[in-house]
Amino acid sequence: MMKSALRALSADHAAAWWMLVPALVFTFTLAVYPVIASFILSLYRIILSMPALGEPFVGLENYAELLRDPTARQAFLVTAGFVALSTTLELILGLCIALVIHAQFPGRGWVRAAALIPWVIPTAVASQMWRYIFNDQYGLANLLLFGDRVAEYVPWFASPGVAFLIMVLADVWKTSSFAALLILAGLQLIPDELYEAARIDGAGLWQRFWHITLPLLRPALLLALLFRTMDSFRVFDLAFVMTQGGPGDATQVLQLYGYKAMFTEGRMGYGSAVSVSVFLAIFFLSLLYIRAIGSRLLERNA
Amino acid sequence: AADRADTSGEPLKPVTLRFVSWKADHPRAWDEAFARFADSHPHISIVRELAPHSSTAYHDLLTQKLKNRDATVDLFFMDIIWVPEFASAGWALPLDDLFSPEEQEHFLPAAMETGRYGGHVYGVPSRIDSGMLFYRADLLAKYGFAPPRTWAELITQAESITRGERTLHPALRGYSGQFKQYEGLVCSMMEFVGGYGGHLMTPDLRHSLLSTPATLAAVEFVRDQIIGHIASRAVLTYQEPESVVPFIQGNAVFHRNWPYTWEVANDPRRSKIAGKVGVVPLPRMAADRPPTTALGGWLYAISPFSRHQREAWDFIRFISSAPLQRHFALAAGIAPSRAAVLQDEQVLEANPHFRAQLAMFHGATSRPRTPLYPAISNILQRYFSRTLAYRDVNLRAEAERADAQIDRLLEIGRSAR
Amino acid sequence: MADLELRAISKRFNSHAVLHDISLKVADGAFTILLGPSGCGKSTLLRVIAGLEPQTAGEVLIGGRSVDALSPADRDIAMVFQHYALYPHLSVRENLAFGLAMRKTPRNVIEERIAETAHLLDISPLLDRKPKDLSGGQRQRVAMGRAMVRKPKLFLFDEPLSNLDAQLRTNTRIELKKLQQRLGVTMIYVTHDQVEAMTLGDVIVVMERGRIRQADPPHETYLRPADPFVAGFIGTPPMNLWAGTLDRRPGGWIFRRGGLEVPVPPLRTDLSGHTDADVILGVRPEDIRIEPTAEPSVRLEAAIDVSEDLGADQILHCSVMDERIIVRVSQRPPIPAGRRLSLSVPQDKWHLFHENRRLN
Amino acid sequence: MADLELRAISKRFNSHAVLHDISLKVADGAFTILLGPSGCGKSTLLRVIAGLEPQTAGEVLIGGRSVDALSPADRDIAMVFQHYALYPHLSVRENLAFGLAMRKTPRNVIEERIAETAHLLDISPLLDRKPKDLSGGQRQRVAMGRAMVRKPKLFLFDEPLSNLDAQLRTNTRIELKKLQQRLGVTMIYVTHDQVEAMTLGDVIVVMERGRIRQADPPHETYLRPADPFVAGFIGTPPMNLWAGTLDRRPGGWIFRRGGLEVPVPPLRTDLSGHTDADVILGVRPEDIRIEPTAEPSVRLEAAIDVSEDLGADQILHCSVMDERIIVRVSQRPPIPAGRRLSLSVPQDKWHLFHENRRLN
Amino acid sequence: MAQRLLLACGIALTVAGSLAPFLWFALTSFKTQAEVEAVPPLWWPSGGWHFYRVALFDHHLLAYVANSVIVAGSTTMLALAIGIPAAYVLARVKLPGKAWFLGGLLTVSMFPQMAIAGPVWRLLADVQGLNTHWGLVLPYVTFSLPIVVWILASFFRELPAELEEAARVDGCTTWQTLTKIMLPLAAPGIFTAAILTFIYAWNEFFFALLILTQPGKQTLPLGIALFQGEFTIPWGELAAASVLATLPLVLMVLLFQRWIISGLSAGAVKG
Ligand SMILES: Nc1ncnc2c1ncn2[C@@H]1O[C@H](COP(=O)(O)OP(=O)(O)OP(=O)(O)O)[C@@H](O)[C@H]1O
Ligand SMILES: Nc1ncnc2c1ncn2[C@@H]1O[C@H](COP(=O)(O)OP(=O)(O)OP(=O)(O)O)[C@@H](O)[C@H]1O
Ligand SMILES: [Mg+2]
Ligand SMILES: [Mg+2]
Repeated sequence: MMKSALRALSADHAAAWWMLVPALVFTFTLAVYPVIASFILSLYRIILSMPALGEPFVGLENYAELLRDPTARQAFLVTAGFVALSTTLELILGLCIALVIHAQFPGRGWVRAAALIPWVIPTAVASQMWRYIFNDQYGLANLLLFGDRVAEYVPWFASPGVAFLIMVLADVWKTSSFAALLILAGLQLIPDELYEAARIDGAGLWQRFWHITLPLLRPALLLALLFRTMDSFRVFDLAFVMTQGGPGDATQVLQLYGYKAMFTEGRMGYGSAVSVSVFLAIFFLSLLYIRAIGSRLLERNA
Repeated sequence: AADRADTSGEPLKPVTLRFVSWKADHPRAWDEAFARFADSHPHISIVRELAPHSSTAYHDLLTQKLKNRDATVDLFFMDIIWVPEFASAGWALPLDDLFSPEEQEHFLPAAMETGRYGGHVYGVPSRIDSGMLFYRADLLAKYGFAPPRTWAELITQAESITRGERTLHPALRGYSGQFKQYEGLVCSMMEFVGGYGGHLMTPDLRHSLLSTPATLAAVEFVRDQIIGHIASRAVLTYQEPESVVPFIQGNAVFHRNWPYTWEVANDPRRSKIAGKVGVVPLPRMAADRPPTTALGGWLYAISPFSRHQREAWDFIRFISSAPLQRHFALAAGIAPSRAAVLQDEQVLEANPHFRAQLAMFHGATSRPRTPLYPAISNILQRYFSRTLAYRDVNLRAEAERADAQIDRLLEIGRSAR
Repeated sequence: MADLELRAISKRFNSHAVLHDISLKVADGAFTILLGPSGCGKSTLLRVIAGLEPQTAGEVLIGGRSVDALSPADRDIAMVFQHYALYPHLSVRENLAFGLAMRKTPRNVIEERIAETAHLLDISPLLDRKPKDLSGGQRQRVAMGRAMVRKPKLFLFDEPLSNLDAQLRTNTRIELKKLQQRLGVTMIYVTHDQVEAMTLGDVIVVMERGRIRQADPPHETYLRPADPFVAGFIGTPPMNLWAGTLDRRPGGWIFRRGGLEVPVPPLRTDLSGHTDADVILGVRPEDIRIEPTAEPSVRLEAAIDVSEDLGADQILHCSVMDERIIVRVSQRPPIPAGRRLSLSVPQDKWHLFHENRRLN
Repeated sequence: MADLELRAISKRFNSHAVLHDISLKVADGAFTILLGPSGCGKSTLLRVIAGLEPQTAGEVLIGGRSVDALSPADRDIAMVFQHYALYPHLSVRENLAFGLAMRKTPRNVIEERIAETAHLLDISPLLDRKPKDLSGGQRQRVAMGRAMVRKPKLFLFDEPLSNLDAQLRTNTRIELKKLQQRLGVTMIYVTHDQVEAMTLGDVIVVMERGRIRQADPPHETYLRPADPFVAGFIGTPPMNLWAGTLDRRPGGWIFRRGGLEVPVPPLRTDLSGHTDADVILGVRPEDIRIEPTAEPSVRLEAAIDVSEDLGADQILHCSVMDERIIVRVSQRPPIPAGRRLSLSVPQDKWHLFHENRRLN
Repeated sequence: MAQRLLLACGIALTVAGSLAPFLWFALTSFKTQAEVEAVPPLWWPSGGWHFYRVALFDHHLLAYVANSVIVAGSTTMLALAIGIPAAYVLARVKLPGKAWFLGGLLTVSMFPQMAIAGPVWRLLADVQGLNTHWGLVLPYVTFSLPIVVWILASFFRELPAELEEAARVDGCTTWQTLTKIMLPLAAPGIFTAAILTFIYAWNEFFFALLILTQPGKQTLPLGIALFQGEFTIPWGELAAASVLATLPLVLMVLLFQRWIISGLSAGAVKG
């Protein structure tokens, strides 16, 4: 009896599995397998322009190379700096935007739409746009700062620090609204009753923000933080279009470095080692993410 | 076209060739060339695939196709600097069987040399190309200067002209060139290194020479005398398209660029200085040193994975023939790689600067010719860009570090069985 | 402690009028219930009193002074919310301290007050827990504590018991009543639960669609509902209400509906002009007897359509000359459906309404 | 139509056991109520019967045949859900047709059945509306219609009335009862509303924590609860229950708790060995009289602590020698708190339990 | 009062900060060549539609647009076709190991493109997928699946379980329940997921750069990143092309702002 009941049920389970199969196939062939393949590639020395070298197995030598390579170190520092700076700014700005578009006012829909627009603009477009705005001769930035005092115009991208900051600015401009969306969702979960209770308790605007909004927004902020961290680790388009990594490697981010190693220099093994390292960095961050927030999500889904 | 196919007797199978090139500088001249080819070879149609202008982006795209043994690429423009890499990787067809020695003799030997590697010929030179110095003939005349022969002269001239024009023309700078972190930076810097008599690498390609005095001096010179002095710091962000703008806008006295700039600078629709432009070989570091310039240029090459290598060769023969080179010289100002065409009276009359160019071309130095060049170039770009952009880096330490990186790469390259 | 006065309060949300001309006096120390169907404006009125929502017109006075210009914090009130609105990220102690801290009360006073309140409400052992680790009843008490710790003039409650289960609700209700009696504070209490209203309130304010229908002590509201709405709203099962006309007969007034004629009790109002007037006659199911009574009463012959046995009581759904009437009896063994009965309704148990006013 | 039999059904979710060894027979055409506190497993049991949830052990038989291997669709049952679960994107007609269409019933048969059902439930005018355009009561009827249109053997209801307001709930309850009597179908009905349970069911199955505590007709359940849980669960206010010990006295058995001694009624069970046994004594609040009665009864002297006036009834919270006792009376004017009363409880109204079993 | 002032400032800054940079770029697209290269720059354009004509006809922008539409459109369709059943199962059916699957999927969305670029490229080369639109669609689908599944799963989870049980009692299989009952009800969620996928595919750069080397096949972001003039950087044309590339998305945001916001918040926080 029990067996047949189980069978009726497992027929359903079988159907369910079949419905997962396409997604599984995609995920495995185009995400999981490639990562594994990348790892395997990273254990070989493969230089496409020199087939005469063969493809010797070199173990972890590519990784040792990576650790020795000052450029790789620089790329890692640039990326880490970029991640830290851009996510911090995005979170702060995103919180401000979220607070604004959470408020009730006529025309809120339009303001929300306006806030979303940077997020939908293709990064390639945004990169060109910022490159133009910070152009040394006919850029808006110079116009705003110096008007027609042409001789004072600043070649922004020529200074390594400034070029890096422009890349951060472009990213902050483009993705703060995404952070704002996540934070907005968090804001919407805070019941109005709490604010009313606080008002009756005598808390002013700032106190309500500090004592109610901020602590209760923590999960949403954490979520936004980790989403953004992981996404900004993958920065590529901005550097590729705006600076190609220069000047002096100031905007040389990991993905661009890996891309160059693999596709410009044809060093497949070494490039794979770079990409596996980026992957591992992000993977550990995402573990952190799952621990911090995901466990709660997973419980709900279990 | 159909009747011609008939008259040729035996009908030829129609073939489509895919030709990877950059977006043409002079579309009309090229369209005309293709039209002529279509007339004489009705069975071959050419599909042009336009790749990015930037040499690096073009390289990445093309090598991706070739790595993939993409049979849809039949022939392509090959930067002279890729020859060792493509030859070693097997991405360019050796042309020895097709390109007879007699025919090779019609080309300038130095140009032919750019297409050779390891005893084989891989490309047919389409033009001669090397860095040149363009200048504002009107301004030099106004201040009574002759075109500079040395960098010291150039700097003095630039300084006095910009000083003199300051009130009238505050945006005027002395010099514009290419110093962004990209392939062109290696060319630009190599010209200065050569000027000091230095080299990027030992001739046997075993060691990098960035920390030799000549090379260090070149970097110091550019850092201290050019960028931020006669040139705006903006040159650190310039590739060719950006660097030409201040010049044709009338905001730079001197400009280093490739020969095609002559056309742009003299096009009144684009340029505010049309007709006021002069061109000379790049200055020397000292009067007693030879002039140096970076060797550039593009070769026609055939993909070993093409199924229509014969037809591709037919096209190359046609497009690099004397009449066509004449056509390009006259219609587009492209300096011919055939000695005879370059000396053609009519050609020289239309392009007086070809003389200077030929002179330059013979003294031009090639960038290191190794299959590992893309990787080495990236290291060189980083090194030069860092040392130019950060004024306070320890130059020698950076140079030694880059040397070590390059040597390590070269060592790996030698580990071939 | 203070009395509260509302003077002609109106409230509209955009064009949607929610409160109409509400006037009410609440004596110092009184326990006042706002009762009414969902959406009638109870919460809105409470929020106007609290200052969380500005009124469109009218005036709110607490302790005799107008508070319209004061923020909620300055009105010296406390509010207990339906879902308690405890700060989830703060411990019970911090929840209690919050309002005092915001008012810059000295640390030691805060400690003292918390201890006192916690003792009173028996939540001392819970002080270091977070709200999520409390049961429903405990949360409710913490919410009360948060209100009490500030010793405000006026307590406002918005359905504070509606999230508790039946048992707990009964207990808390009784405790709340005791507490109020002991502290002698003024409380305004919103509910739509009749039992709470009847048992807790000194005064029940029955509201409907933004208007006050009756404001009287509970027993008065039950015994002498002011209009048919209140009559039908208070009591389970609800009062039997029949629409009909009034007729003058030699012996007095008669209510008539179809074939049914009922002599009505002496009226307070002079009905001289009301012959043929449309009136509503009502009688509570529990006021109908199935045994003959000694009192002067009206007799009705009825047939039982459905008989529902609730254990302690029985609900008889009967018809009297095509009119439906519900009767509540406590009878064992239960009377089965189908039986005919002779119902008697004591004269003084009839309720008669005309144009929304009580006639008797 | 068919009878239903459950044989030793158990259900666990992972390691959490929700149903323990449930056995039950439901006669053909019977209206059976599953009643119990929230979380006791009522819905789970219903879903096991429907086949929506496989049981961990045991067997379900419908019409004498095991249906364990059958999918919900093949068990020939219909289910009415708490929130009705009408397909919101389909019209009422399509909602009714859906189940039949899934079974490939011919078009004309479907039409016929829909017309018939709609007529029966008086929803014909609604057939082309979407669920969102229906009132709560109408939705409820459509949900019933969707169940009936397939003419299944067995109807399963999961708290179908809990989303209606009080008035509508009473009406629908009565209609439902009539409908079941007319169609003579077998129904299993989950509720935690006592009134529904008492009035609708032929049999009430009282559940607690995954076990059946009693399965009897309603009046039996009310009059003779099988154990203290059922005794306390059925009836509002709940039965007064005192834990104490049993003692033999010359005149018979005595219940003793603290200073309180109550002579208990004749027992059905032989109590020879039970001297000093721990027992529970119960009496319903409505069974306690405040006037002397003629029947043989126990008298208790009580003081009123709190007196709650509900209008029709009064709930007196009293103490009898430190023990609390709740009394329900219908008395006008209400008796105020503080008064002393002499309570009398008829001998046969006592309930006595020992180790979860009824003694009398 | 202070609060209202603060809000007004916030609104002004949000709108200005979001729109101003792009508006400047848009203004540029209406300038003449001389105005574009003017130093100092000019505020007001007088060039009309010239750059748009050049961008559209000389730079074959329409071909890029067509490619982007094809790629983004097919990505959206395929991601939904695959994501919907998966999301449904993950939201509704009790399966052992489901939590792991969801967690894994989420991790995939975090993969750096670089980490899989090489092998994906080789894989596509092996199946002749380079320089084809479908070759690009495959990785796009992979990368948009997580967000699609995540959003839809949270949508499905919000739908009452009773409905499905009603459908099962009425005789539906899992598949029929999905198609006949759940899909029509989840339409808003599907719509949100579709918009987000479309935006992602429309904007993606890395894989497009990697996979599409043939200009006739390239998508808009690539066209814009590799935009080139004859000798100088054609800022006017570039601006015009950028405006054209962005316009569809801007329209989408204006029209569907509500869905995007609710969908993202549902997917993200309620998860
Ligand atoms: N902020 C608001 N904007 C617009 N209308 C509102 C607002 N708050 C309440 N209303 C409307 O005012 C009316 C009264 O609402 P209120 O909350 O006071 O009712 P209530 O009596 O408390 O009902 P309940 O018993 O359901 O809580 C309702 O019709 C409601 O829709
Ligand atoms: N799918 C499930 N997984 C795990 N536990 C469950 C599941 N469904 C029900 N339970 C648990 O089984 C117990 C009984 O649940 P059930 O829904 O049957 O109660 P119920 O008697 O219907 O309660 P209510 O009156 O609140 O509807 C509860 O403790 C519940 O938490
Ligand atoms: Mg309310
Ligand atoms: Mg249930």
